[in-house]
Amino acid sequence: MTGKVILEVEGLSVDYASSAGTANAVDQVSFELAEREFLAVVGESGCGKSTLLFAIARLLTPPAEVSGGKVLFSGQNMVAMSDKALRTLRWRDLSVVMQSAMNALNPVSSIGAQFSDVMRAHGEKDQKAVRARSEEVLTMVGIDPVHLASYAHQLSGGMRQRAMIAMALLFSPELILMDEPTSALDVVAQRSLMVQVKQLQADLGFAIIFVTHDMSLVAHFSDRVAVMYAGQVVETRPTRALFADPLHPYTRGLLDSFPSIYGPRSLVQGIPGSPPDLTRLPPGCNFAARCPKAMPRCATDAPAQYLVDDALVRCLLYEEAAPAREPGDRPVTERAARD
Amino acid sequence: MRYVLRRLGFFVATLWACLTINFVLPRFMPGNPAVAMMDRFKGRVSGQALGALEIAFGVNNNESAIRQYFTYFGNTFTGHWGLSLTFFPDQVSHVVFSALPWTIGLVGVTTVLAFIAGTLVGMLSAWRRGGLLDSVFPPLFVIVSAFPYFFLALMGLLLFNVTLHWVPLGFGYSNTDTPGLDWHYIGDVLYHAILPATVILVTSVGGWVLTMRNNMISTLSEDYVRMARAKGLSPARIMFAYAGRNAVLPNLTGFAMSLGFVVSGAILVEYVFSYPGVGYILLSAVENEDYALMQTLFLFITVAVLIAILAMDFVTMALDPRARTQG
Amino acid sequence: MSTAALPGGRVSGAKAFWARFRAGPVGGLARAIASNRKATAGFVILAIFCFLAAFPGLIAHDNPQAEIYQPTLQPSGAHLLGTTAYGQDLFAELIYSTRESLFIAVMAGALATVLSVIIGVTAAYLGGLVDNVLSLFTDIFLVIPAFPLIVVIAAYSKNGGDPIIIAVLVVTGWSYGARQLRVQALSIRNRDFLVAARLRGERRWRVIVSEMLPTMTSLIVAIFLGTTLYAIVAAAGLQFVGLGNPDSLSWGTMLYWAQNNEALQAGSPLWAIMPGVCIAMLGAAFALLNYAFDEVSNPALRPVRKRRK
Amino acid sequence: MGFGPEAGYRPDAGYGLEVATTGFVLEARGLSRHFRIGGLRGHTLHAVDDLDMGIAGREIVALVGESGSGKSTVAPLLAMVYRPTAGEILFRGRPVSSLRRRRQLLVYRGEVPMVCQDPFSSLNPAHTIGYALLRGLKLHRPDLDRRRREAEAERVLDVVGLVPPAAIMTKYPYELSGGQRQRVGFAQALSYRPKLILADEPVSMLDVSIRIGLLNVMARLREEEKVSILYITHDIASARYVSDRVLVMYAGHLVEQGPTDDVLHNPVHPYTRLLLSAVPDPRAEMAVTSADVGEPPRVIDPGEGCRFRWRCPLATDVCEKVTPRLRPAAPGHEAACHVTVPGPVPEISGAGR
Repeated sequence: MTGKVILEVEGLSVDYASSAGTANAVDQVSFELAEREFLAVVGESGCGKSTLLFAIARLLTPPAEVSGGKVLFSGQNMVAMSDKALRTLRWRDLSVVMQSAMNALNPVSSIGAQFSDVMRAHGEKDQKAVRARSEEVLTMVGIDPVHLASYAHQLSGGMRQRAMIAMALLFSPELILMDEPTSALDVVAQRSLMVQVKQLQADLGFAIIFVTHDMSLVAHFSDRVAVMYAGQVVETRPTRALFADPLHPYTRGLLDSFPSIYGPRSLVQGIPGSPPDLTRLPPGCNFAARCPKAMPRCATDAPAQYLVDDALVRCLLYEEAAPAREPGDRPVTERAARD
Repeated sequence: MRYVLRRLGFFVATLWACLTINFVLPRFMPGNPAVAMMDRFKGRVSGQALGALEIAFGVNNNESAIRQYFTYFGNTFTGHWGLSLTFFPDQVSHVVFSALPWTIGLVGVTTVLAFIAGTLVGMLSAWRRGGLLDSVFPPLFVIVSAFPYFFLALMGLLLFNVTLHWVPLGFGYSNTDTPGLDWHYIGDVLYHAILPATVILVTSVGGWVLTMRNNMISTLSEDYVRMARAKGLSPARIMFAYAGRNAVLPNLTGFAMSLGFVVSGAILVEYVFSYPGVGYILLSAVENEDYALMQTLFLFITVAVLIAILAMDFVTMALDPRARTQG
Repeated sequence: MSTAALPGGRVSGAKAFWARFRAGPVGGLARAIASNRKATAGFVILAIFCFLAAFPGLIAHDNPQAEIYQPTLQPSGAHLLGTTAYGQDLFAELIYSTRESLFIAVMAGALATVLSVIIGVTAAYLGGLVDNVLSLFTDIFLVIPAFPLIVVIAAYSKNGGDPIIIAVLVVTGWSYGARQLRVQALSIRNRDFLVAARLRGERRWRVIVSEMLPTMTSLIVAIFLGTTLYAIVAAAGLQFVGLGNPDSLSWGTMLYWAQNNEALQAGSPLWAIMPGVCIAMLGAAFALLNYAFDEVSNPALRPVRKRRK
Repeated sequence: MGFGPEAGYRPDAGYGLEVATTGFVLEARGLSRHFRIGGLRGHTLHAVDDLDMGIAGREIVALVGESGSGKSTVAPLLAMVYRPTAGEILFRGRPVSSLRRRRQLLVYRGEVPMVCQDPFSSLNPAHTIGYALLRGLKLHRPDLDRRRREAEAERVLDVVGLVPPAAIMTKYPYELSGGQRQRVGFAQALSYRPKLILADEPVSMLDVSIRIGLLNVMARLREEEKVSILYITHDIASARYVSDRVLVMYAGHLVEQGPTDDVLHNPVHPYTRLLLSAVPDPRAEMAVTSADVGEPPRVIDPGEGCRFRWRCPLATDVCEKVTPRLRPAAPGHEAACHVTVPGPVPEISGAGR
């Protein structure tokens, strides 16, 4: 993490009230993000990665609710901000790209209308300037500006995703949150979109939090990776190191589950069993039941995050390493007391 | 473009079906009511009008059913709808055209008001889930919209007329008045229309609130509403331009489709208030077995609904580009 | 709500039956009614009316149609609701009328629902030309205003009594349900489990009956409730304007005689109010049940309790 | 030798059929399927064109392609859900078009069952898992009485790793995870004692760690139950993990086929090369990427010529005129390309078919 820290997430937790009890979808997640950094948040379905992303952007809808923690962005705690204050900051400094542009674009108004919508909402009244900027960002992502007049259902899958990225660039924000923007695309279109996003980041200098379930996709594009399991971040590490030598057993299991095209064809086990029910989390480590290296203690003691050279690992195997102070003031083991 | 053709096709098909029902019913119902009615006309009507009626009911003339069918079509489209028994010797067309403005005024205006009010209340109650609007109104409307129209009409009469004397017993205007475009007469008409209009409004608005609320709740969970919030748009803009506009679309076709239901209710309200609209005339035509008038009124009510549906289709086309482009 | 993990090996008969019943579609419906306040209220009202329809004698001891009392008496100990202009005991007539009003509505509702299922599901399953013809037919009947059509048909078949009313209500009542069923059947039709059933070798009718219909039970019930509600109101309306059988024992007919005798103005308002209230309550019962079903099938509609922060 | 019914349906007698001369269990010859789309003007969408392929016994063949390549139309075609527009399907050397009567179709569908893609819509939510299994056994294994049918149902559930089978039988689909539901799909197919299972993207909607479990089940079916599988997928890495041979489809055409590692390690057709360069592989260095943006293939009234020519860096004017045929590039390894496959290039005038 080289540059100035622009985002600090401390002990962020999100609860889902459901008929089967309150599910702890995101549990005490903490990390920092530098400017121009590409952080990938990886995990399988139900691990809380998208909930974390929308919690940071304050876009959760009931029954999901932020139940604790702070999100410090450009000097303000977004969790505590009033809606009014938040509105001036939205899209100007922090914008969002979603998984399926088909649902994320308003089906009844044209692409151009949705661009001018947001620019007018942020005080840009002059129609000519709005049109010029809209055409500029569309050309940046390789779409013919004539499509400002077309509707979402008239564009191809790849073009819709690019239009959404263009919209996110309107005010060239400091940070763009991306929720699996390429998972609906075929592999060739996916690769070309990732290359373009990386190129735009180099040119415009915004930071990215990129949520995906496909670990191999971010291998070549991200600076750092945070692996999530059952609502907790289990390992955070620079990408090259994480792929070369994964520390947490779940990360290792996940990496092994990706068969490779090259190299010998060996039998892979994947990870037996299935993720725990978030309304009835086990006392100890959430991964204990499926972990090949589980020790008896794992079933009772909840692991904290331990600093092991450049990685933060939430696993008792690395307990002898110094327990990392959570950036917030609360001691790490507070969660154990709360259960 | 194909969307327009399809809707026009539907308009024609329904009109044709309605005409066919009108043509077929009197002939095949048990006891052949058409013949019975004709005998009552025999003594009191001239040859030419009698001829038109005979064709309309295919009574004792030798043409084949198919020819009668087409002559009936011819007559319907050229305005020869025969004589009315109830308002003898008035032409049916005269009776209908004098009753139509009353119904359009009462039912038409109230239904549009109910639709607009219902959609707005539905939108607001979905927007502020759990608020006063959302927890009180829906169950209340569920029960009120289950009440029969005429029951509310009776209760309204009982409360506001019999006990409170605020509102006249019924009819379109007090008989001391002479119809004309002066303010006094118009005031009187409105004064008479208050209670019937309120009854129709109260019973039909519930339906719109519930359907709009359901649509709005599902639209609010869509990604593009979350995107609109992420873009920092004002709550009002999000509620109207993003959530509202998408939620109202299914309601538009729903509105047109259920107009038939609202008109049915209004007929009974007119009956209770003896309000001189199409509904009341239809019921009195039924009592006097005046089949010529009855058929034409039934035709007119259906045509009115069809025109409303066509209008709604064009409104939907204007609001929903997918209907425009995909065709 | 998921049943506790069942013990391994053969599961004992009764417990297995209950577990499957509770988890199955029918069990789901029963559980839905019990858990939802609106549904329970609707269910209780309906139960009361069913009881009255089944055993009117237990509540009202007079002969409903005997014109043996003083006309237009005010409510008193002997006559809880007073008497009609013809000297009939209002309370007895009201209770005894439950049976016929309920019978007409439920019969019309059930038959119309059966028609809706047949037309709606066949149109969706067969598709192509059949679908176009049937859905055009459905839309036409949906658009033609039901009541004027009823009035015209009823007029031609001058007071033919209940069977005619039920037939008329069925003919005009099936289209809304057919349209809804067709939409849901279409969404199910290209689901994989139907293709799998065909590939398994099931015959076409068996696919519809044993694969498609079980997944549509909650909608079919909702449509039955909605159509019955429509039938209650329409039947009462018909009888109220005198197109039903004038001497039949039903709330609509009571209203007809009340209206004819200017009951409201002539000082015995209960004669008109009470049957109206009964019709409204029966209608409300079905409406509440129907509304609760919407919430069961679409959890997003459930009332949101503000979390006290 | 009649097919099934004339000789009387004796399930255990194995029909006394000799395996067809070509050694393929199922074979497609010139198989095409077109769909009419568009209103009045009427266009035809060429989903599958001139597909020649075969699947031998105890073999897993992977059919790989992007969306719009026609790969998802092949399974329903082979399962006789759709009727082919042209060409033939041969099962054990005999054309399936000759199967007319219900009993004959039943036998075919027992031997070539299909497993569907979406775990959330492949099981009827209103029935228990046991219901569909027992119904299938009742139709395809009439020789088994009720008790033996339940025993067989529990056996196949056990083979695909759903334990305890008795408990699974009484559960409803909403009580199972996505991975478990797909395993029920394979169990259902297995209960008919199939020769070949058509698996149409069986794992694409599952999480990666659970996906591997399913692929291992497919490998075990091939080893222990001696069943061939046509594995249709867009995920090349999973195709390599489990298949013996791989077929690559683009815009309705079969553009390359051969033993898995031959095709993946020295791809011949330009599209296969593009596809392999775009596959994200954490262990390998990032290949130099082409400027290809990945737009959907043009399959509506495509006409003659190679359908990859608009995106192909090596396209020549021959490619625009003549549709390339599959020609051998190495032993057992074929590709349909005029440029990259050595050998005589058809004259432009010589019309392709």
